[in-house]
Amino acid sequence: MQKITREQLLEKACALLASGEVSCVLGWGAGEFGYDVTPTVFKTAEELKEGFVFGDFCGVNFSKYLVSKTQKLEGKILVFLKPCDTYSFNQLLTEHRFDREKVYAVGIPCEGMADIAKVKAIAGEGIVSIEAKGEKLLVTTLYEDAPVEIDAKDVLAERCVNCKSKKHVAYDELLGEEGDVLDSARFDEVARLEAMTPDERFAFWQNELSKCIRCNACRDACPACTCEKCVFDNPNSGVENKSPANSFEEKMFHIIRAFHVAGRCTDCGECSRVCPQNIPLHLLNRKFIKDINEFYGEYQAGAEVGARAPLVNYTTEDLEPGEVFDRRGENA
Amino acid sequence: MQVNEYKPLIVAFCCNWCSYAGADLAGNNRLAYPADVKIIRVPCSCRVNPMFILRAFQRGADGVIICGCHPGDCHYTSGNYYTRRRMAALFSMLDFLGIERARTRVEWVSAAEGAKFAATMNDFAEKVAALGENKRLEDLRCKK
Amino acid sequence: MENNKYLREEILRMSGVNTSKCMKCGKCSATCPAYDEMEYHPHQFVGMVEMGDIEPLLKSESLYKCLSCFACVERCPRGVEPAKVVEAVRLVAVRRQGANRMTANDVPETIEEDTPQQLLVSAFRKYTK
Amino acid sequence: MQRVGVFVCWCGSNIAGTVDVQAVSEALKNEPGVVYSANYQYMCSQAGQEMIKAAVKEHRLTGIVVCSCSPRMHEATFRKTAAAAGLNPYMVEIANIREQCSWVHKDMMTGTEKAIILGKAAIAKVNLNAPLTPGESPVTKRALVIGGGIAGIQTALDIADAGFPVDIVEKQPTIGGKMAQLDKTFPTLDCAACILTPKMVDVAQNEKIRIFSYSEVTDVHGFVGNFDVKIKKKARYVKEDICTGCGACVEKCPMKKVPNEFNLGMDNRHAIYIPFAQAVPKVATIDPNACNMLKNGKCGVCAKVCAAGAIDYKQKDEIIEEKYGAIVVATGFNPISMDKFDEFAYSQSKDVITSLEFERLTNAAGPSAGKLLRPSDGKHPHTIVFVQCVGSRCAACAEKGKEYCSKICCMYTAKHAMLTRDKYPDTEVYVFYIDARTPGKNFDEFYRRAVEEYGVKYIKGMVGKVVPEGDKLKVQASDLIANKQLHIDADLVVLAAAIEPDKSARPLATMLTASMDTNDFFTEAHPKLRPVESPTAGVFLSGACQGPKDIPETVSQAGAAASKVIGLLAKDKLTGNPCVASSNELMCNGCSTCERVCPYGAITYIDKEFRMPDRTTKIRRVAVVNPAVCQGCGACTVACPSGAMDLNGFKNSQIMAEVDAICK
Amino acid sequence: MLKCSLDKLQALFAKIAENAKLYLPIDNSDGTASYGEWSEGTAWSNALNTTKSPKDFFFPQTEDLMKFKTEGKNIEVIDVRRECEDFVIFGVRACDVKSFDILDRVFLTEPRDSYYAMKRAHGIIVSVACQKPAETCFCGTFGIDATEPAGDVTAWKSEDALYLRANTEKGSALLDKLADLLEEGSDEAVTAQKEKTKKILDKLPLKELTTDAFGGGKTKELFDDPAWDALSATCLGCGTCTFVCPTCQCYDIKDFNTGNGVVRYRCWDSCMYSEFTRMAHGNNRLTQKERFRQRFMHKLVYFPENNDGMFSCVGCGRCLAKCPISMNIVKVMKKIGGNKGE
Repeated sequence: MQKITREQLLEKACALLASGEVSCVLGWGAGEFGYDVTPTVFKTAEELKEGFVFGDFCGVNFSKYLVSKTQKLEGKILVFLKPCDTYSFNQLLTEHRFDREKVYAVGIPCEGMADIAKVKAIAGEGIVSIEAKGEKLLVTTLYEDAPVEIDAKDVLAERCVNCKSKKHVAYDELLGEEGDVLDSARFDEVARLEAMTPDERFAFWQNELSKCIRCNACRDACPACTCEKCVFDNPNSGVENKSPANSFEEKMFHIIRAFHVAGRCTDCGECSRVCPQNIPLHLLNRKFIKDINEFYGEYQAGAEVGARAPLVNYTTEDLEPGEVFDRRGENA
Repeated sequence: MQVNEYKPLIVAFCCNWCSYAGADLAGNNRLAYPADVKIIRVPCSCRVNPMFILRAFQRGADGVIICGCHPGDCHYTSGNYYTRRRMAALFSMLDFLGIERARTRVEWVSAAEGAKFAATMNDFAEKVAALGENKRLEDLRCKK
Repeated sequence: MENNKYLREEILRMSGVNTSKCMKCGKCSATCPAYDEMEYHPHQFVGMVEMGDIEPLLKSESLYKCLSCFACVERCPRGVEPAKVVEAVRLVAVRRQGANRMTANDVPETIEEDTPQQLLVSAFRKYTK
Repeated sequence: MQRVGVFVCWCGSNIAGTVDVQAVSEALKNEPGVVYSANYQYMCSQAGQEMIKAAVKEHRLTGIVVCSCSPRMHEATFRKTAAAAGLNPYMVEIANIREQCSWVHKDMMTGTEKAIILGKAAIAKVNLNAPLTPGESPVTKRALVIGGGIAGIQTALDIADAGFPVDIVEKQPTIGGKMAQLDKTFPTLDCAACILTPKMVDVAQNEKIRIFSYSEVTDVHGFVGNFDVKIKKKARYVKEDICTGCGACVEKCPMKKVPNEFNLGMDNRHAIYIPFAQAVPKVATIDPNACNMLKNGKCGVCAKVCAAGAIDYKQKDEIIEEKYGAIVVATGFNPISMDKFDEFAYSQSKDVITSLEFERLTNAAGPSAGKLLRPSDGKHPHTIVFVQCVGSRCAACAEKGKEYCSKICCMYTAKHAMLTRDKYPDTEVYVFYIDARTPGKNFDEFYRRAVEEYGVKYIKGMVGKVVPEGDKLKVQASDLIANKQLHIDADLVVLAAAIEPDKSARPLATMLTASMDTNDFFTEAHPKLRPVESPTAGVFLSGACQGPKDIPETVSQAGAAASKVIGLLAKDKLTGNPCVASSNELMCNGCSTCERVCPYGAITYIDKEFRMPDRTTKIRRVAVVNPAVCQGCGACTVACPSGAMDLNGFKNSQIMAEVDAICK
Repeated sequence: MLKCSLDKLQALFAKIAENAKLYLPIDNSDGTASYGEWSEGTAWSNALNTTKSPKDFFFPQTEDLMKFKTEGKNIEVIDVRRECEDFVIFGVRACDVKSFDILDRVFLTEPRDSYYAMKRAHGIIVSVACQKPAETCFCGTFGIDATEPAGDVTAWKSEDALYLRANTEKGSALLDKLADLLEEGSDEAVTAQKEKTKKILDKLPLKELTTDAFGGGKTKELFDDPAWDALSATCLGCGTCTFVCPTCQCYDIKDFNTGNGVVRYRCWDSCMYSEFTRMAHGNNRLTQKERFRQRFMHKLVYFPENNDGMFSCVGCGRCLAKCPISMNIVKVMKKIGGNKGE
């Protein structure tokens, strides 16, 4: 498959701006070191030509921005959506979170985005710039004389290694070829944890969640967490809390957050990407997805607009909460 | 020195139409169950928010049980079906985090099942007692 | 009877059939093209396995009269799949005797001259598992 | 801060026997908000209630906690007491220290300790109580009945009888439904038309009843007592008020080869037609798909022959908007399609027919004028095979059949078999059955008569296949009792096809927000105690739309539904339960999650303009709960991720306060 | 200059830990590092910086202030302050050491924050000079010399030895206790080390970044800069930058009702949150743009205005590495004020 290039996107964006079809573009803005890409609102072709980038570090899921931007900005917004982003896009539409008419969605194929931590693990610290060359990344660092050549495949982010779909489920226009829904191994890690003893699982999560600093990045980046006011910010909700005073509050926050997005989470992986403490938060969401698939049949949030999520649905034959464990068998 | 017998604190959420009436019937028939089981009346089992369950554990409960009408008998036709899905998902998640399975339960108790209510509470209290104090979802600030 | 219980479970497990779903309508037998050749008919297989009365089936020639045409499976209104039960009982019989019912050498005598080769090949595939 | 009064009841020795009531009232005195605490022998007695009223006045109480028996027992009593003392009745909370404390614990210390904790929980809750006022809404005194079969007819008649106007909406050109197509009815064998058509005439003549035939409900809004309904009256190209039903147009219409749906396509009708002689309204209808004039503008014969001048080729669909207080669904059933049952050769042979077709064949007004003749060659059949449970109780394949029992087939098959043997004693009649299900008054006797007096051959077993061969139908079947495979050469095979809800029911249910089961039957509010009400307030169920039913059952359910409607329309105002959900629009995301779980359709959405903190305005979609429709289950409160949805009387904060108090 | 051979490092740690708790950066399994307590065998991380800054030691994320108990109508106030023991934070980088000066300005000027002061008095800081600065480092912009960190003791690590120099009395006291394991060392190795590091510092991509456009008195000039709109347009409003920042010091005070009494505690707050400094009349800063601007104006203008020109950023680069959308103070400094278009 031909990789999509910055120039193609730029051309598309400039054309749509010029024709008046859209009034601004939600795209990726250049950073200092090649990997620190910032989502940016571009209003003119000049701004685009100067600051717009596209490459292996454009992982940000723009869908969530549409909730606020369609309210604030005049005219139509051009947004570039990777396959995984389109699921979030649909889910937000299902929940009536933005006006579809105010968005011009361009689907772009995605071969997976890179994880800077993995790049650093190979190329070392002090990355000054990263350049894409075909399937390779050329990494220039402060400490190596020549750029280090890395295979882009080797530094794919976890969520991209386990990509669930290369198919766009929503767009006004698609650049490049359409992909397929993939058979991914995304539940393997959940299954590995399930196979542990409860004590091991407890130790695992106790350790992981104890790292949480409650910066709310996971919540604020999550396209499913678009509440006007989060229960954790609301003094009247009874669970408001600003910092994890102890291990109970760490768990409380993450259990409730995962529960609130259960059945709505499209598994885009933003939560884990943005976590400054590298907590594998996506595993909590995937646990719910895996359970829902196993208990109530396969369900992919965002696959279609208007779908009824499994937790707001039922059949008279559903399994009993007690049977959840009978079914899985007693491990340990 | 004699060690005080450990008694688990159990919060039971009972739906108004079936299980709360079932608990009343257990009373009418003088069917005993541990006094550490405390009942909170809710209109329907589907009123029970996961936040309430976590809150109970935070505040010192050792077990939480939710009782509702039998599937198909919900006063509101479908409330307990939602409960069933929500709690299946939630309990599975708590288990995933390594929290003991036996601390949470959903049981369907009709208004006619006073005996079942008492038996369920006895059994649940026993199972929770066997686990000992809730350590994995406790908030030390709330301990006396 | 202990043995039968074990046998019954084994047959149910092998076939993947839930015999208790049967409503005893007999549509399987009604549709069976080999009915007249059989001592025990499809619905009886289902019923007898459900009751654990399996020994007579194991001894019966009916096992080999079933053509595995799956008409009974197709027609059953309950999704019971009687042919799979017959197949499972047949497998138990074959395992018990430790060999197929016939050896390849027994076959030529029993066939008519104009039997198509295709039939022989598929019959072999079927009966020598 | 609340000023709470605590009243601990002894209930004679029922409570005081195992709970130290004095200690309880002492202990609760120091709880936050409590300004008065007392105990008394019988709180529910006149004297006890007076004591509460006096305390409310003296201590200016704003909230009351009664530690007594179950709230299911006396909550209403104490609410009335509070109201009498000038308090809002919802400022009362009950701590159940009898059923859930003194009666289940034997030890005084244990009982007392627990009673104190339960009391504390109730105090914690009442501290957060707010006065609640039940909403009131007016009732439109008019009912809508959707479906004009026997169920709809009976319901409409009964409602009209009580003096309330009723409209019937029927999608066919005439009312009458399936019953009009039947010949005789079991178990009395009286003729269907003889008992149905007088009722149809009653409907037509009843001043309180309007019939919208050839019409469909297209839109429903509103809630119990106040439904706004749109009805589409399809153009029938005949002016209903002018047409006399003389039939001259039908006679002269040159377009004669239109399959007659009333006779299930077994004969033909004209492009302009009156479905049957006793149709109500007896008005002609032009089939736009068949009429040459409407299709090509050529012909116009009917207009020429109509003396009344009722023909109007320019007629358009008309939308009628009307308000109703109650809606009765009576959409009925249809036999399922036999397309998937190839084994019975239904599509291969004209002589394999369904039971409803058999009804038409034996009906005097049917295609063969009541003579039982084979559809293929018009010969008299000598061997007839009836097959039961075709598609009923079929769990194998959802596309093919239905998992449920269609309930009526055993009886009508016995009727058919019996009538055949009665009229044509030379006919061999076989009935293949799985189980003969005949519970009902005089039902089993009826079936036994078919066997014993009329010599119908009932064979336990199923037909496996039917193969047309020459002019015969080769039937291969099981006789399970004789353990034989039977081969019968039959002249006619009659299939007792399963019945399913009418296809129009599903979209209607969506409009009504009435719930349905997986088979598209409407769900009742309670399977035992509220069998004719839908969970959606103001929507009632009549007839087979709720589940398979025979005529007696349908009529009795129709009457029951009517009485429920009358009960509703007799009220001038509806008082709601104030413990309903309400949405905090500042926090609401408008995500529709709550709407999806609401079993009553009580939640709607509006676009609302908000002033944002930065002084801009923003239009957002927010949920609005209709308190008249909400029943207060609370499903929405948990579904709502932002916590915008809360339940009055059982607020999140109240339940959590109880949890805190209990776990302290 | 004292010196300790690297193979005696664990012995050195053990010696320190005899008298005081010792905290140092430890490697995590995911390639990051964080401060943890030393116990036998715990290895000192080579990582340049920890994800969370060491401000936690003096200003923890949550800290109980006092407790109340109500009995009937009486309220009992319980002081939860306890005398704390000495502790050593080892391996603090120059930027983080500097951050303590900034925090001191906030917490130790009148009215003194007794909770902070208590811990600060007992904390002994052993800093270590940087050898492998990262691309995100820009401490030089704020006049910090990464090769010459402050602290009670400064350490340099060479191929084979750790060189130590006491800067304060607390530092000298610490080194005195370690005398058995230390020997005199020459400055040469340290000087060579510094030279080497300086060469890299000169190559840093953010080397040219200056604070010229900022500082006290610039409010009017910068407040309405049109660039704020675009910079803040996609800010998520999360607290990552503030929580990883070594100098952010805002906190909220909350009461938690335990059921047996009330705990009054403080916890980190973030000016990025919409609830921040909410008052009876509502919020002061109504949009994310205003909140975003506040954070950077505070670090670059308001703080220096009130603190003799001291900026409240130390150029540690944590926010550059951790912001979910890679928006950070460097991008702000380049767009706002005089640095535009650089």
